[in-house]
Amino acid sequence: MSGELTGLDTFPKLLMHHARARGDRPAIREKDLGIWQTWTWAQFAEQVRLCACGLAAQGLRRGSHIALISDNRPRLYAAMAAAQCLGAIPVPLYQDAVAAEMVFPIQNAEIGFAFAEDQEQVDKLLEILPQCLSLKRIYYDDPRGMRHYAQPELMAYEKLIELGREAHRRDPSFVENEIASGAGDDTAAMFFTSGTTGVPKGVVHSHASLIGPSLTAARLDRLGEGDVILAYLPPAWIGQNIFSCAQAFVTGYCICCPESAETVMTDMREIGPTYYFAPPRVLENLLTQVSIRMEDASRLKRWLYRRFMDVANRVGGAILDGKPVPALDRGLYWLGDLVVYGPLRNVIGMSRVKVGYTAGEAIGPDLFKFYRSIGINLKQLYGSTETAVFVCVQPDGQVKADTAGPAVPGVELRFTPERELLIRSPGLFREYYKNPEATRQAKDPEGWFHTGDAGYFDQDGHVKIIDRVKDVGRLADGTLFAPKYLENKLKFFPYIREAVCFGDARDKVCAFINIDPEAIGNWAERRNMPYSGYTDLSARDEVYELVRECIERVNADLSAEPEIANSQIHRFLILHKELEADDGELTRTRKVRRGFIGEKYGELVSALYAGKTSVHVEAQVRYEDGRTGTYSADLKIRDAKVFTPAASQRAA
Amino acid sequence: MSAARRAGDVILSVQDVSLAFGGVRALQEVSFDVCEHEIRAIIGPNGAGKSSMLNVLNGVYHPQQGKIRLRNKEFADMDSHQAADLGIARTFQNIALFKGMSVLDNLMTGRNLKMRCNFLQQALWLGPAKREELEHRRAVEEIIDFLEIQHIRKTPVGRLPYGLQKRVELGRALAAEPAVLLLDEPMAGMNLEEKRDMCRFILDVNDHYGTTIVLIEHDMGVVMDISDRVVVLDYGRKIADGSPDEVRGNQSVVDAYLGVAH
Amino acid sequence: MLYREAGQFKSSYAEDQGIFPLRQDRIAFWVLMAVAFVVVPLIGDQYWLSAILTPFLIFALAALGLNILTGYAGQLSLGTAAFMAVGAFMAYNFVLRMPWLGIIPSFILAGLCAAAVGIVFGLPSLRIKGFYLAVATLAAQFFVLWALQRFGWFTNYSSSGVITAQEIVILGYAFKTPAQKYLLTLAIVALMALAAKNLMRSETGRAFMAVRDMDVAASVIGIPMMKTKLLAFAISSFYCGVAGALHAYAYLGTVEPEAYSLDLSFRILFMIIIGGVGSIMGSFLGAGFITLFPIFLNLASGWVSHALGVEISHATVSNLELIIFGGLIIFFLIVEPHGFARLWQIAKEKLRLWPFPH
Amino acid sequence: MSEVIFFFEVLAGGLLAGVMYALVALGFVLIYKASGVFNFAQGAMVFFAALTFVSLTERGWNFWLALVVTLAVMVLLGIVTERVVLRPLVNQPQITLFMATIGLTFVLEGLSQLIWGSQPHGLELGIPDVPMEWLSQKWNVNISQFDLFSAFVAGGLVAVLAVFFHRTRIGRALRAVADDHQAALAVGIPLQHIWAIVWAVAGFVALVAGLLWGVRNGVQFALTFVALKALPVLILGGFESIMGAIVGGLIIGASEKLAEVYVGPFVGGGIESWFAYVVALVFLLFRPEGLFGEKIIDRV
Amino acid sequence: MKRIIAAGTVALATAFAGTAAAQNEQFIPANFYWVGPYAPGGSGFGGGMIDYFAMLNERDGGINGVKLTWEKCETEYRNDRGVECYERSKKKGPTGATVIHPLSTGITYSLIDKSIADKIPLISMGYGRADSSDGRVFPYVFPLITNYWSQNTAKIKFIGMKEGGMDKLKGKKIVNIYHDSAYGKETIPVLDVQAKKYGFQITHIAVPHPGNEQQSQWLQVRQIRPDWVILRGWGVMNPTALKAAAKVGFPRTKIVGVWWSGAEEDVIPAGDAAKGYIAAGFNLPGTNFPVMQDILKHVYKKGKGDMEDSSRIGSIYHTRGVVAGIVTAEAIRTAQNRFGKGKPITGEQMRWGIENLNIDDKRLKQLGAVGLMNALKVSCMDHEGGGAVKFIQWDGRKWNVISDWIASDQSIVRPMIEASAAQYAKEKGITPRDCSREK
Repeated sequence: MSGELTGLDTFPKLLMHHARARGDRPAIREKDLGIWQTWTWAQFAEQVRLCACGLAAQGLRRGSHIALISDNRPRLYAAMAAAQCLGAIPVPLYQDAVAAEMVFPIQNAEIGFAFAEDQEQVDKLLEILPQCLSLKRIYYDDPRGMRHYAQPELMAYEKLIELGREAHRRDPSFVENEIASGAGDDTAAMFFTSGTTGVPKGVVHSHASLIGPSLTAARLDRLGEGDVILAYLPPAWIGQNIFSCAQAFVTGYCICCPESAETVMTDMREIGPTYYFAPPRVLENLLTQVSIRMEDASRLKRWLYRRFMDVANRVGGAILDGKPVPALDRGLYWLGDLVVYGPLRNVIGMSRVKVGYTAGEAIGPDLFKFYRSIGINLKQLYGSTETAVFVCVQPDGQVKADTAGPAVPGVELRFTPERELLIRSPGLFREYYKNPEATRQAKDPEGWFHTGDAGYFDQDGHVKIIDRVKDVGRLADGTLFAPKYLENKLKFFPYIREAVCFGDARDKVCAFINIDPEAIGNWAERRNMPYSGYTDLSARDEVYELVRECIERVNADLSAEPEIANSQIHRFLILHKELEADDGELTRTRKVRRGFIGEKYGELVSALYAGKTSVHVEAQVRYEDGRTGTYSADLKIRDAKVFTPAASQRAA
Repeated sequence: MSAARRAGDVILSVQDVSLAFGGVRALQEVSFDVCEHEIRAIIGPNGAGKSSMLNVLNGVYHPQQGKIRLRNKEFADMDSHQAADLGIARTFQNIALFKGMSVLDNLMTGRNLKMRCNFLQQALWLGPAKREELEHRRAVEEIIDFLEIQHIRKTPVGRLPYGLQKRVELGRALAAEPAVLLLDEPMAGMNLEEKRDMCRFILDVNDHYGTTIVLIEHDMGVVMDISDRVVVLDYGRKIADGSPDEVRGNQSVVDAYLGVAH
Repeated sequence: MLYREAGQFKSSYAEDQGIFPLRQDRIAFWVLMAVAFVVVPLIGDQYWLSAILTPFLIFALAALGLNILTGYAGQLSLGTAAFMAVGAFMAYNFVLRMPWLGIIPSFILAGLCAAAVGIVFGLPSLRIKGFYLAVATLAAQFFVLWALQRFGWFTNYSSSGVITAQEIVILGYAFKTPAQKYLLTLAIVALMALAAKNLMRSETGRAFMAVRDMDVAASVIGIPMMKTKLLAFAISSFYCGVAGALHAYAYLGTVEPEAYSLDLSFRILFMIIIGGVGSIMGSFLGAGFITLFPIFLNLASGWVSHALGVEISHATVSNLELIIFGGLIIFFLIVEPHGFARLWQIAKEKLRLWPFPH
Repeated sequence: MSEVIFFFEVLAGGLLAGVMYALVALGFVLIYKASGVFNFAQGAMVFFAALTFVSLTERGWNFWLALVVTLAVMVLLGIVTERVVLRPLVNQPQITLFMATIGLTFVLEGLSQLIWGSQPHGLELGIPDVPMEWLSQKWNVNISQFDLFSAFVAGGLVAVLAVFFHRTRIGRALRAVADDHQAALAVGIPLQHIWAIVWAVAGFVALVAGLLWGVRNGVQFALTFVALKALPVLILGGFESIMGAIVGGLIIGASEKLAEVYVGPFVGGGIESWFAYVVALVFLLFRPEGLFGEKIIDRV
Repeated sequence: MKRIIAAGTVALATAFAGTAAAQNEQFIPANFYWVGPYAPGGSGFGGGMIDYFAMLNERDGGINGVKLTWEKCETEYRNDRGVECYERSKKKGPTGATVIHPLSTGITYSLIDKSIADKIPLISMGYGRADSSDGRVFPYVFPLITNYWSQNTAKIKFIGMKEGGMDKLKGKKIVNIYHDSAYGKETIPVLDVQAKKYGFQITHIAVPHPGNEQQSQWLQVRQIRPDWVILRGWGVMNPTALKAAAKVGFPRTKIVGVWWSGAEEDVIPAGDAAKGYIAAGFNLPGTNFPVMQDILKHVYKKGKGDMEDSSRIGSIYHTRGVVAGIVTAEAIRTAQNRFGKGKPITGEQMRWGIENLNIDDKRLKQLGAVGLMNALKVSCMDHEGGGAVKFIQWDGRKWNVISDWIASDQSIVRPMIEASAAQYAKEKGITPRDCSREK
């Protein structure tokens, strides 16, 4: 492969290469108008060519930025590649961000061009137009509802292509020349980090820093033109960009765009990707779905499911890893594969998955094992926006639930005494855009990138990440307190949607719980429990009881791990509202903002530690129909049983 | 919004139409016209003759007296099939979908008029028949996309909730690419949100396809919001005709509406 | 469970509109075809070929014809056997009087004659519906049989009104053995079933179903009522006519008009109700059930009495068979009023979603 | 013999035959009216009733005792049918119910032959089916005593049914059911009971028809075929009208006899098999809802 | 409630169990009907035949030591079920089906081709195609004893006798009331020929199936005022006809029925209306014949009889079945004499056996069937072999014989048979056999 790709140091060059080498293979599919509309590589290249001509005609120049605000659509990818052809820099933005959140990136990068998916995105841009004086041109993909928009900035994508077609006719070699004048070190794209704290930072990546790791990882998993991936995560996120763009450009596999966010599950089942990527949250939701639906199944199916999941838990992972397994178990597993695992993989659309990755957050080991046990080759990797994702990858046969795997070839790793992980790799970003201060903080003069993640190497040389360095704390007795680790363990239960653990510098660990309304609702319905909504459910004693059982099981697990056995959860409460990104409680990637929550619900935290059995809350709540009101009630606080640490037991 | 709409020439005109069933006079010398691209509403209290008017317009009922002119051609005795041929499509108050068929098939049926292959070609699935089928499928998919009913494409309509059925019925009428679209209480029995959606679709249809729309509706508010011009009927007679604002202020309209229990 | 369809996506409308959009179905279908065309003639004995499978196929074709009319176009008919009779007797006459024509064209012409008769008796459908129409089609049933018996021309003036089907010779090749006749029947039935499927998934089929589901609305969207209903009668009768011709030529050989009695009409109606109204496959399932089940019962009663060591008089057995058959029909209607095809459809849905319940 | 007299003889014979058809049709109408079921098993019920009755009398039972027991059996049959067949199929399309009654036909046919055997039986009610002598001698007109008796019985039956429907609470409930199932519930009688009653009444009508037809043809399996004779009567008279059944029966009876006698010989005879249907069909073209049926209006 | 029948079901059970049948058995299918409108005919005929076979097995140990076996299959008098039963039974037993009695004109038609292909003879005794009497064209079909055409000539002879001579027939009016089906129409041509020959006037009146309403037909009869009525009915049509005749006052003593209209089951339902009715028959009812006594002694005494209703033993259908048993068994015997005694014969050998069947009066006496049936001699040319019928009259309780055996008029029938067979041969492209070369 490398021979084939020699000299192809930019994405546009790779694109043109595929158009020549595998012009008839599908490049991008999109479920639209009922079928999977397909662009072959040749068609894709042609589309990009026309788009580039159009953009150039409209004045997009080398080095300038173009914002892309869209869900995964073929035209988004075309526009992105077109910009790269011209040496312009695509800046994908989160399509679900509110208008105000877009102001900073546009101002920061002095963005003059924008590609918007539809009326909704256009409206957002028009709203912030007065603040973003640089923004001159907005192209929209879907003309629906746009008929009466008369703003001079607006232009339909089709019109742009028409312009491009004319320009191309005038100067057929224009695009090829532009592509040829690009080089690997040129900036390929800029990603604004979501930023758990502070303002977003534009992470600048060159073609080389994106292509390098992509290629290495693709080789590791032997990806080729026959592979298929479903592009369903926000394009503004580097993970999505790497998997559904960079790696596709490197290997020539096919990117499939779902019809809409609601149809991802069905589309996934139709397409049956061979290469799969999902953050733990998605996998978690999926498992919750599976559990809920299995609970509705007939007695026989439930029995089969339980029996065979036991078998899978016992031997599934080992069989996937190619380890020796007794013949009887192998037979049972085969049977299970016939009636449970196979169909299950099929209904969740993962029948054909050769290799799947999860990253972005630590994944609960049980969750991780579940997928592997039913025969899906799910692996973990470690990386970040700044490192172009691939830092550590679990090679086949060396998959462990609790590590991120060894370093990818070409990547250097080391830990500071504070256990912070430092990285040096070809995939490292160039800089934070217009933010030398931040760049200096993150990247030391020797080229080491400070990840801010705490962890260590295990005995096999795999990297084990516990938490963010700044989040890792210690209990009053000095025990290591890794809140995310605890939270992840809790979240593995389908009934628990979010958990926030407190304990740094305190004598014990206490937790806020967000129940999963769907799973608990289902559970309540089966028990003929009437309820009116999340708030109602969350206050039920039965639900508290259910959650307590979950927590106690986690405590039992923790008691077996000497280093953190003392961080068992002593007390908890169930929050009266769901944590939401709109309220600032979660990040846009739906990570818990623990500090913010701790402050916002300070009263509740102190009640937990004060040993009270209930606490009064009064809060603004938004009802499902959009109205708001005040909620006032007493939240219950419950104790959970803690277990004597196993180590001390053994010692005794 | 309606200011932006491009009302054109008169496309449909009704002159002195009278209709009676036995002794009951459903319509008495009603006259009005409909311009191209406009949304024209017919309102009135229960039993005012709205449905009869609509049924006259697409040939289900034959008026005893009066003329209907479509694009300046006069039609005295057209039946509903001919009306469809001329480009008049409609929806029904009590959804008249083909319950045993999928959404897709219902919409495809809406395009039956446009199909040219004979049944022998279809039976053999010969080139032209297959091609025709696929072409029309594409056109129908556009409508499915337009009405945002992708997820129920292959569901039998009998299984759909009421609101969606209404939308599918609109789709079926649209599939015929009508010049004039008659909507019979498109929002009857809907909740607020469904009504809002339906309004949006009606406006979008009018906007996107430029379809002339004649609609009957019970809900005054909705009618006033979306229509360009309104005809008010009461006891089979026209009592007012004009823009929503004009009609709203008309005393006889107010009386007519107050006169009935509402 | 068996349906693992992840990765079966459609990138064109042609694929999406295919008869078997799922790969598993396609495979199953072709396996079935291979078995039917190759394996069965090789291993099937005469009894199976000539007494079970050939009539099954012929009745399935007739049921298909009725299903087009009743299941798709919604016009209830009790005159199916009469249209079969027209097909049988006209095929005989075409072969007899125009021997140069060849068997297949004769069958087609016979089918067209049946279609013409169907159109005539379909005329009342423009005015009447439901059971009134059903009983009106009985007029066709009785009139046609009467006419065939009364006018000697139809039977070549045979004194008893019986016709003897000529040998089936196509392009010089004679179909004599049960296997040959079975294959011929199978080929014709398969082709006609395919044609029916094509028809029902295109404009004509939709027009039929529209008329069935809501005739007023159908008329309003421009479906001509008269043309559609009469076309349904014509196509349906054509199928029945060809089935009748096959019934005479490939199955019974010598037939009298009474072979196409009302009883047969009812049995064919049974087939589509039990099999599934408005389903091509249902026609086959129903024909299978109605033709095979009594035979199975007959055989089974022997096994049972042998197994139990109780010897029951034959009249008792025959009557019990009748009761069980009737009882089972009621049972199936209660369990699944939409027939086997629906049962199969539900099972398939379950299998596709397995292990999930919905 | 004078042609005119012969004509009247044919006409009278036809009308009297029509009464017999009407008797069978009545059973259909009763059930259709109350439950919307086109009961194809009516013919089998006729057979079953007659066979049960005749088998009992042949075993030496007293006429009235046999009649009462048979009636009880028919009532039981009605109740069982309602419970086992109709109730589980409630709200199914008519065609499904129709098919179920065909299934019921098989069950009844099998059951009756299983219990009583398949031998035909003669049945005499004591009224000879021969021409009345004084009529034939004086006018040379043959009118069967038995036919007159049948007409009398049929008339009586209609009268009894009329009283039953109009004067009794159950009867009124039945009529209410025919008009509106909801309204029937308001009468305070569960729908199921009403159906069972209707089937029982239909069983009674089947018994009467079975006895009269049994005298004419003997009690044998072919009695099940009398249902076919009732179908054109039903189309003509309307599925829901008792009057329609009677009038339709008379029209069909008279017209088919006249046709067979006066037209039949010119076309080879045997036209009775279809003539009644064609009459009904032609009639329907002008009045699709039948003679006394309610007008069907398609609402948009 | 029901008596248990042994022999038949044992054979049936062993056949289903798939155990290898004993090699010294002769298998004869019993494809009849026990349900439906024609059940009396099917069950009676089948019962008689089976009873006779059972008697042979019990009394003689079979035919020359070859046991007769059979298996019942319900045809419901329906063509397709008949074909299915035929196909099901044709391979059973050590030599396959020996011979088939379809007991339905329709089923007979449907089996003609198949029987030739399978080399299994059909015996359509008193039904089926009249022209199949021509053995040159129909090598495997045997309308034994008498076919419909022969019977009709005998009937006219009988009427002639009653009128006092054939010449008295001139100017007489005869009405042929027939079941409107292939079966019913079969005799129209022969009656027309005889009408021309004897100068009587014939009117054919069709009765639509099933024949449960005949008022108009009999009114026509009344209008015509015929001297005789020939009743060609089946099932319910017969009692109804007699009742209707009574209703229009037509004397039953002037009605002559075919043998399918002349069983107890046809007259009992008509009650008094049937008194005096005359029917033709090629077998007579009664239990006094030695063969019937043997059946009662060897079969019913042992509780092995096939008739459930003992009152039907010796009824017309039952003795007709016994006659069928006799001709079948005698044909087997004839075949064994040629192809090897004590060995089961094949269908092809059976065909020879039937074709060379000769039951003369001497043999009839040995069989104990004198008076039960007439002598019979079959040949290649003549697959009918007899043609004589007796006439019986119903007195309200039983049938009384009122004539001697009356032979058919082959001078009329034979040319018609040959002409009809020739037409059939032409249609089917059959080259008739040359009977002079058969041995």
